[in-house]
Amino acid sequence: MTSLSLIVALILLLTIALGLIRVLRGPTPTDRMLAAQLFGTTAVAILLLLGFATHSPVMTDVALVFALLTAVAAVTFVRRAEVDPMAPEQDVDDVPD
Amino acid sequence: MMSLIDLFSGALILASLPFFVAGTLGLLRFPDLYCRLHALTKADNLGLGLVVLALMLQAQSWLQVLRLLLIWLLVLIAGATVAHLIARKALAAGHRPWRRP
Amino acid sequence: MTDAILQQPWFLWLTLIPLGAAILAFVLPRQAHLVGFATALILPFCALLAVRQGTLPHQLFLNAGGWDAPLGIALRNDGLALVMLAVTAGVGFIISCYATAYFSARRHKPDRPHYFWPLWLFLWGGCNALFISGDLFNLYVTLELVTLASVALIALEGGNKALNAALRYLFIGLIGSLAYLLGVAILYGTYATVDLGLLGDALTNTRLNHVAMALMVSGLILKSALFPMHFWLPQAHAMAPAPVSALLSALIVKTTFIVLLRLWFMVFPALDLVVTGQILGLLGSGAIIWGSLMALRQERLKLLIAYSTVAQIGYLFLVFPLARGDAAAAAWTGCVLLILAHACGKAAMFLVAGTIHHTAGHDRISQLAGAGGPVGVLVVVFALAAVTIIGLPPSGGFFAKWLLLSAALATGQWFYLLVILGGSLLSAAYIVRVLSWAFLDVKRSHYPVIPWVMKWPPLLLAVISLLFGLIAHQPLQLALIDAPVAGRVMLEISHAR
Amino acid sequence: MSVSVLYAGGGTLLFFIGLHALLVYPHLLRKILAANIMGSGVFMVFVALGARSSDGVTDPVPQAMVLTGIVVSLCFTAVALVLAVRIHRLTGCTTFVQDQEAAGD
Amino acid sequence: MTGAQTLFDGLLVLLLVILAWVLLASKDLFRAIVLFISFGLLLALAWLRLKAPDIALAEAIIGAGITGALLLVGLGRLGSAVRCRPLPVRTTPLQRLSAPLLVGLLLPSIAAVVLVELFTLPIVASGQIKLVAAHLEHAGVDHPVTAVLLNFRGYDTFLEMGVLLLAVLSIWSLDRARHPFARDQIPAALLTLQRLLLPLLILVAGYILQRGAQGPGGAFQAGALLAAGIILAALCGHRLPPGHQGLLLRLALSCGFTTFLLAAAVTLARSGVPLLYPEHLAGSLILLIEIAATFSIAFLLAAAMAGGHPVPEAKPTAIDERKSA
Repeated sequence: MTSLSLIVALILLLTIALGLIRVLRGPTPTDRMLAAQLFGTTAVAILLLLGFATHSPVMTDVALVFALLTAVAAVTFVRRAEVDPMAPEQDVDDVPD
Repeated sequence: MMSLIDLFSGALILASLPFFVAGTLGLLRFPDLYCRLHALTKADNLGLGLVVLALMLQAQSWLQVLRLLLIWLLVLIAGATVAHLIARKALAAGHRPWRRP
Repeated sequence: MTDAILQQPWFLWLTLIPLGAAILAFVLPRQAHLVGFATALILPFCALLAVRQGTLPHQLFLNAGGWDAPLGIALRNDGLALVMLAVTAGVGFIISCYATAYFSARRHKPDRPHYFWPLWLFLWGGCNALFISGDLFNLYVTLELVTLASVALIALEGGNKALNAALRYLFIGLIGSLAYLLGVAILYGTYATVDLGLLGDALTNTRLNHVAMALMVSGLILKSALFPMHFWLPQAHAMAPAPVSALLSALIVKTTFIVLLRLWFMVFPALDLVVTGQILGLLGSGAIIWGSLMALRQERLKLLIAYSTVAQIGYLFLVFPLARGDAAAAAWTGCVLLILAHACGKAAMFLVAGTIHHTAGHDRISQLAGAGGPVGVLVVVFALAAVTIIGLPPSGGFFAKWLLLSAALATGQWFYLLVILGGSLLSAAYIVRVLSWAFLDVKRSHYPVIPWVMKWPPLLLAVISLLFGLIAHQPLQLALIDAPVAGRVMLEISHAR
Repeated sequence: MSVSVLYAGGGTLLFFIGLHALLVYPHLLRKILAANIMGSGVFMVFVALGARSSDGVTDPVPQAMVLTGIVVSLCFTAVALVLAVRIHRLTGCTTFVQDQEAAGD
Repeated sequence: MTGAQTLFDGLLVLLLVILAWVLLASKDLFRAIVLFISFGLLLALAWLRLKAPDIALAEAIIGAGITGALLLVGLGRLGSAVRCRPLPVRTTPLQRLSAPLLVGLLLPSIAAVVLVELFTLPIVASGQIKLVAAHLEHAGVDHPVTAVLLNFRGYDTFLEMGVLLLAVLSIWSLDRARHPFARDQIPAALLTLQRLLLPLLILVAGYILQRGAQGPGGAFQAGALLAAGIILAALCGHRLPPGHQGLLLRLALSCGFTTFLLAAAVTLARSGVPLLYPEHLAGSLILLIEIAATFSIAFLLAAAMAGGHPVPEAKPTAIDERKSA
């Protein structure tokens, strides 16, 4: 059981590594942020599994905080990028396709 | 020595794996933002749900069950809302959804 | 009652009072200058009490929280700490007096001045906390406190150059303190303590310890602007408002050097440091020559003074190769005395430069010609302060350099003898250059009347620095309390005098 | 636990990668990012060296120090960002202004 | 089992190092920041693997969350491009030579030396674990990290609170607050989310603060969570009422440091030792300090986000100021 959850956690870490490709490729900021959002959820799952595997219930707290914070970060992103008088330059190489 | 519950939660954990992998692959392979959004929110929330379910079976106390449930609900609601906001924003910014050529 | 007051650990109150005043000045911005001035008035008395306690037999350690060293944090009130606390209180008080006038004369810049006071009080508290800290990690926190406050003070002017200098200083500070912290991490990983004394006892001459030492020392010399890592200093010091420039050059530069001194003499004596010491000595020599040459080339008075600081920092670093064997005490006391003398002299010079800038509207050296008139007194003050920078008797600078020279002689390191003498000649050259322009009688322009509070503090500082040599034996004796250098010190001092 | 040496090595690498980027890249925001990476590296070395005990507990002292360090580095990040934004607003630059004399007052 | 663990650790460290390199080298800074947030998430995993859940919590909230948000806002104001007036760069041949030499040759070799020497350390060392455990019963709290943070090395934490306040003071001295977020219509979905998240954040913050005495958690994590709540509220259009932007705000910002300072001053005056808590009072004193610190930290971090001193409404916009400057 514990080794199974460890191995699954490892595979989830690998999917994060794969998902990084989307962050690298973009093309829009939203795509990158979306990938980060997925990392958040995956990290929550990894935390829960690791916590179970190593018998440390603390990790559930950390996972809870993670879940809360990814939500706040995503909201920051959505609200921030909506209106921003000085933003244009940043999107120069971010035009989709 | 594995009990039935262990077996069951092990199966659940394993079952969660395809969802995460599918979510990641969708993120990588799907053609545009809206499709990716779609793949992502469905896949990872279900995946996490299965993991949570598996660990709830193993939980020592009701408090732990409650916390796990809370985490899942939080991710579910936040994920759905944020996906909605992102899609809304992208539409407002004039990104047309992808269509099969 | 008096007993109870005398038994208070005043060296620690010197940290808490300015920090508390900083909060007060932050919460009540309108009264900030009053809070600041009142604190500046109180602190010299606290320092006097602390020094008095220091001269009596007393406990050298105070463990914060009451926990003994490996677990808790040891605070030291040894001679070095007391000297630094006292000089900070004295110079800080005079600069504070000047600052009240300086900032009230510049009311036209809205909402800037009242941030000076809480920032300066934070800086004061941070410096004092740093001087008494006997714990590597606590030193890191205090260093960061000092750096952050200095960054904000440099940026106070708000102009482009000031902001650039401030941000550059912030990055330098970050790199320096992180390198230092990496060294601390390695030492803690090896010896499971960050207490200076315990580490000093435990350390052995291993390669890993050398790595840690190299990381910490290079981080600190970056922060203390030793040549060739001085590039950030002149802009940072010259762009700030005059009282801030004075604070930075007189006191803040020395904070990192004090940490370095403590490390070198308290933590690393077991390491074989001959080569490292020579490297530091050579860099110091480079700083003396290069800083003086650059000072000769400057057009602006404040930049000239800032480059002079680069050179004077170089002198301080000569202590590392010179403090050897019997000469250790002479080099140590010379170094401490130089810190004091330079603090007074350099603060006076920057304050004068500030007043000149205020009255003349610029500080271009070539346009100071004919500054006789009302600015004349300022030029005289500048000359007085310069005596200690050049190192002429009876100034403190003279005795400091004399002690360093005698250490160089005693250890047979003739090279440093030449450097010290050459540096003095060069500094005389750049000072004379300023004075010659000032006394050149070309045309008199009309200068506004200078408020007396902007004239007297620099004069006071200059006179103190000039006469410092006459009372030098008292701070020297203080500096030797619990000093980590070999004995035979009194002999050296009487020899020097 | 010997794995901690792995983390200590990783932390050292992070420190130097951050230092390299801080020195090389001109954009101020990237410098701030680099400083954060540097800090994380140092903290990792600190804790990893404290995680070597045989009974599976990590030394609480470096943990507490690193918590302090994280907050301090957050403070520096916030101040550096405001400084960078001010510089940008005054000059339109997102880098240091190299030649201070030419930039004028 | 240990094989999978080692593999996990190896992959994690490798990912962290690669991620750091890629994010610092990436041309688009938005990408760099998203990678930095991911880096923070992975780093939090690393802290957990190093059995440092307190730091993992702090890293998740501060490292990834608050710093990430700060950087995003900063990027919005700065832009990603390297832009500057073309200015003549004065360099001497020595400087031109020294830069690549330093970066290309010196740094890698120093790194190599440090690495090689690090591996000479003994594999097993227990640091101060036993020492802390031995004194834990007199510390007033049961969690070792909290005991070190607020009792054994409380003086450090006291100064650290000072650094936090000083940071906000510096920020205030530099600029005025500019609202980084959109002022237009707030989507209804966001408001609903906020109604759910805000109470939850406060609840979890309280839970983490209270847990600090026995387990991982404490003032900093709780305060940072509350700060996230304040930021969320600001995102959803809430503002501090005008009357609370002056004295009250400054009191809120400074109350953590003030409480700590008062504790230090009172103990110093009474016993001659700063922060020496009487043993029977230690627990409650620490709790008091922690509550004040939590409250303070929440406002301090939120103030750091705002990026300047508060200004009354109806002020010139950023664009106006640029014109005048």
